[in-house]
Amino acid sequence: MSHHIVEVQDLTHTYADGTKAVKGISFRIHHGESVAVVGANGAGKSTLLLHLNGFLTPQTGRIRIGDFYLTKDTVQEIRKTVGMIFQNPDDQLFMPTVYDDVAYGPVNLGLSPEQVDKRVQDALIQTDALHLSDRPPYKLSGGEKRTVAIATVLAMNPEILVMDEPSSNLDPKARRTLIDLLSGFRHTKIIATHDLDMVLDLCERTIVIKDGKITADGPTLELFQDVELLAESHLEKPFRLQACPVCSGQKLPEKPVQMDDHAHTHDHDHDHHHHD
Amino acid sequence: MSHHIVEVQDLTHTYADGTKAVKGISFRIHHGESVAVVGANGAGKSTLLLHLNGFLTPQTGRIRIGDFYLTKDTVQEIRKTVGMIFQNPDDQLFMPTVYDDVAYGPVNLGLSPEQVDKRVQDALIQTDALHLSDRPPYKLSGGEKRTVAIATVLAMNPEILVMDEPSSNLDPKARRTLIDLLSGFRHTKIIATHDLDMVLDLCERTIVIKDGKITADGPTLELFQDVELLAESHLEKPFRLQACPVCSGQKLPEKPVQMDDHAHTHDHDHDHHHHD
Amino acid sequence: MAKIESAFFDLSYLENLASQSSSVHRLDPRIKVLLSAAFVVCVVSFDKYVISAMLPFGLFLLVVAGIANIPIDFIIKKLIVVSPFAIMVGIFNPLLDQQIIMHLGSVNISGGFVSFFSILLRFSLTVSAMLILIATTGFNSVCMAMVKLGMPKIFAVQLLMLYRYIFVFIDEGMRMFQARTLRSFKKRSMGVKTFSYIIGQMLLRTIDRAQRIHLAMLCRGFDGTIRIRQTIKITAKDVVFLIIGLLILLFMRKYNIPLLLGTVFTGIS
Amino acid sequence: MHMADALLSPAVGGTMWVATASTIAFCAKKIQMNLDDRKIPLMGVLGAFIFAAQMINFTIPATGSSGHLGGGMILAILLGPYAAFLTIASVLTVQALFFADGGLLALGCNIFNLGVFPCFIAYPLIYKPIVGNNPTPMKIGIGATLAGIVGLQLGALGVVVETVLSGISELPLSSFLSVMLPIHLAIGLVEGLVTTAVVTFVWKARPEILDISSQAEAAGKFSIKNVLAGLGIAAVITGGALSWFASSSPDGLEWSMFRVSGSEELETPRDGIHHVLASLQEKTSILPDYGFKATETEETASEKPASSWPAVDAGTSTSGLVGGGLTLVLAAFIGMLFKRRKQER
Ligand SMILES: Nc1ncnc2c1ncn2[C@@H]1O[C@H](COP(=O)(O)OP(=O)(O)OP(=O)(O)O)[C@@H](O)[C@H]1O
Ligand SMILES: Nc1ncnc2c1ncn2[C@@H]1O[C@H](COP(=O)(O)OP(=O)(O)OP(=O)(O)O)[C@@H](O)[C@H]1O
Ligand SMILES: [Mg+2]
Ligand SMILES: [Mg+2]
Repeated sequence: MSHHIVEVQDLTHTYADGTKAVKGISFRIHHGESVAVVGANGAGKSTLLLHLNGFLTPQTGRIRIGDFYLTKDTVQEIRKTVGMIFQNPDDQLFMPTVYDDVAYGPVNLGLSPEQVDKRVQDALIQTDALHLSDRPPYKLSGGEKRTVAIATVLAMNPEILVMDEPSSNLDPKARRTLIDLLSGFRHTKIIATHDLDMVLDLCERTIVIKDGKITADGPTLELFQDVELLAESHLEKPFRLQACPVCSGQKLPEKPVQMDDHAHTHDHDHDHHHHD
Repeated sequence: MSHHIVEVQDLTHTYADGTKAVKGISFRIHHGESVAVVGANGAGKSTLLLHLNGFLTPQTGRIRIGDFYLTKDTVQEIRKTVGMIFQNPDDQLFMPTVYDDVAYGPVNLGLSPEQVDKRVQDALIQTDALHLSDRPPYKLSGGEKRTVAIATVLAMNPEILVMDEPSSNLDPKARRTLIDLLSGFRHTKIIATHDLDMVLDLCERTIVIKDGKITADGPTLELFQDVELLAESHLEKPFRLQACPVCSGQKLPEKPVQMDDHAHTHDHDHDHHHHD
Repeated sequence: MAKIESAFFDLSYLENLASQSSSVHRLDPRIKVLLSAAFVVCVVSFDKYVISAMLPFGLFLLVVAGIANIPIDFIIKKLIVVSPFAIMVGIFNPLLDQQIIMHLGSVNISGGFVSFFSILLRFSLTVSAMLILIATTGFNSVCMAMVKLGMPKIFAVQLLMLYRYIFVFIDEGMRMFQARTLRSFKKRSMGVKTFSYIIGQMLLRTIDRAQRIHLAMLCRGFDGTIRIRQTIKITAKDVVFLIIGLLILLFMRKYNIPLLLGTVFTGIS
Repeated sequence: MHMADALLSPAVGGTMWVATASTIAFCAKKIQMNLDDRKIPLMGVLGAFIFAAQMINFTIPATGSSGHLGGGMILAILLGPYAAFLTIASVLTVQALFFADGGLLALGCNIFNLGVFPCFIAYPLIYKPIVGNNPTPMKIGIGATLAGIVGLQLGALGVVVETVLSGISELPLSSFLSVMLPIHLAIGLVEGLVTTAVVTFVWKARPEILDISSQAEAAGKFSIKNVLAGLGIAAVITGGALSWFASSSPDGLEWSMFRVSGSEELETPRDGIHHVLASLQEKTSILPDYGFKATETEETASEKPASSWPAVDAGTSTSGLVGGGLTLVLAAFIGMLFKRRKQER
């Protein structure tokens, strides 16, 4: 068995208006791997991800998910295998209550009411969101919405999780909760993000995309030491590596403010700070 | 002269549905200070900021901006002093072209066409966005939109800049550009954000809000060392102050891949990772 | 879905065409709006059995499109996609009006057929005129022109705002639609219930957004009126063009040029 | 249900333009007078919202075919009639310009048919009285459904009357009506159901939103209400009478032909036909071939003498054909010329 390999071969995608968003991308991701897709705004990350669950079909090249090549006939099957989490949970939660929302997918799978209920309970317990069951999604906080969005996807028992910028708009604690949640999953994970510190925590492998092409694909830590590569892809070292005197080997951020400088800070005048 | 002091005294705000979002907040910010407002999702940051330009009027307590207390009569004047930058630039750019958008404020100030033009040019030059003049806002990239949003505010010559999560949704390079841009301004800056690394770069003073109340107000670096305070406010140390995951030997992602383990990594097989 | 995407495509494609620069693009937008209106009125004022006299109008469009560098195939494609109503209604003319009014060799052609073709032709002409107007002028300029021609300002603001946010909303709608599709498998279309939840959700977000935009406007001195910068200036050249254009249109309306041509050519009078 | 330039006479199109333009001017003045300046961005954004919402299809209950939202009634409920009318007008304008829905001259008709009826008749005379100031899901349901049906019936009536008056199409009033009205009864019902569902959703989630709009409503009292009421009632009665008359005397062929094409229109107010056309396009035929076949047989079957039509004799038609052919050749030539020029660049 091929263990839910994700394989992309020579994929290209040109939007109707002629924008070449993906220009020949190939990679292969194995079962249980956790892979980050990083790159500048507009590099083509989201476009690439939309192919993985068959929302876009390959114009050239092909995609294999597990044992199937992605075609019109297999797309339904593949969508059950691949769970997608959107950047904005508001796009994903549309039912009147959290319970209904999580149940929506299983119901459409044609499961019996008992099975649906079990799936929903399991997903909500797994994400620690059972207490939200009866709340309407639009009244949840940002972090809660994200958690529920993940539960809606988990309820479908996917083998592969695809996420588009999952950590954006979260406060640090909610973000940490998300990271802990994700690192507990055994699924294959593919994460497009700008949050390189999260990549450091979650993904051992990183694919860098620039202008619709892969410019690097390798172990996260290695790539993140390559300052030149990062710069040309509109990226920066993860902050924790920037600050580390060992890893950065370079000057600290422009304005290393001294601790003792601050006793009087909120008395009044700060003209001595930050004047160009 | 009071140098555009921002003073908030005992402010409370309860929304129509009974949510107590701000429960008695007081602080005083001096001319040229750069202050971060941080706290969990739903802590009340945005609600607080909405008072500073008079979009919400104090239910109890009062607000002084420069020489005026904020009232119905002074609100027009105060809005000229306080420039607000929104989290989502799409909410802020509503005119057909960038030029029109930046000109919108000055035109409303009743300036002559020449003065308006000068203001627009200056603001666009200051933000390095002159080349975008004739573009429609919906064709700009995320970072460009943000830059133009700042230009629209600068064109009003505000003394005080108020920003709600300005760095969200930006790629690392665009975020860095934003930070550089902001650190060049001499305005008083008040920034609500979850991006504590940006706070480290931009703000010497930080106000921590929890459940509508201030739980701490002091020099940024000092507060950011207080792990307990941060934790109870749903925050974390800025990443750069967190120990480097590589050097500290602290747990890396589930599978701490060794550097030298990687010579062959992107050839093909990754099966040795993550098989439960 | 295909529909959302194609709408997005049409909008941005026409927008791109409008950002070109040709002598047609550079004309004052008012001139183009007026000429387009005159064009449409001329075409629809033909009698219902007229075909040949309308052909020069097509020629006129072709020339304009050519000068303005507007691809004809795009326009033809659009024509085919949007023609249903005209065809639906026109298609009954051949059934209902079987009066033979023309003989082509041994084939008799009924009035209904002629008027059906006439409907198709006027449909193609008026729709193409519209597309060429927008593709050479751009939406914002058309709005400005309409303001100058007397459209209430508040309606212009409405149009400009609408146009500004269409792009944002198509994007948002597309994403919600995708999210639903991914969890619904074989069911192609969604039921009224789910639909109304999705739309209701979008509507809530829309209203919140409107509040934020209002705030942004207030921050920049909005006091209920929107002042639109008016950059368009009419030149003598524009006026000359307008007059010539109108004269050409009137001439084509008055004289059946192909008939004259044919008469000269065949010698039959 | 969009009117198209091709079916309009200048007189009808022009009249409707004047009617529509004056309604726009009237509404603009009304809004500016008692301006709630929150409404300006709200109108713009809601217009964009309706635009996007119209592109998402749903399954029509019990048919399996799909439809989409019109949205007029939702706008009226959220914005009140004046602002809603301007918003609908703006949506239709953009659709006319970019998607060639209708056309320039027909824009007047379309805005009138889809804007005036829902905003100034269905909403104030049906929805408002039923729902009143304390909405319940029940009242919203009845009000929105009835209002949806009446609005669309009147709109359909408008299309029929405008088409028939223009005289370009040969369709007799009776058969046109007997198809358009029942179809739009169904569409109106669905529109009403969807409107109900959406409005109830919003009302449950954020009741204050509907409050705000009903307050704003109370502030701007209806001055032309009575006039419009009279107009509306007259229109309803006429429509009812006409459709009764129409359905009592259907004549064979037309009737069945219409049923065929009519059910197609029912399936999807617009997309179904788009779809048919798209597939036809693949066959590289501009004209639907079933139409050709049907009419060709018809024609050979009925060899009527060419008599009464004036001014068309064989000679002129030959000259016309030749001239037309020459014009087409010229057109092709010009087309090629521009193409060459483009390639050379
Ligand atoms: N529907 C569309 N039609 C046309 N062009 C599109 C469409 N969607 C995206 N694009 C373009 O395709 C390119 C890639 O877009 P994509 O959304 O994949 O980038 P991304 O890497 O996800 O960026 P971000 O980090 O901002 O999310 C961009 O240039 C974008 O403008
Ligand atoms: N219009 C509103 N009506 C009712 N409650 C509201 C409204 N806006 C915000 N709230 C509530 O007020 C509280 C404070 O919200 P606020 O937006 O100020 O938080 P915040 O600190 O900006 O959070 P975030 O980090 O998520 O932006 C929250 O509980 C929120 O749910
Ligand atoms: Mg993306
Ligand atoms: Mg906030």
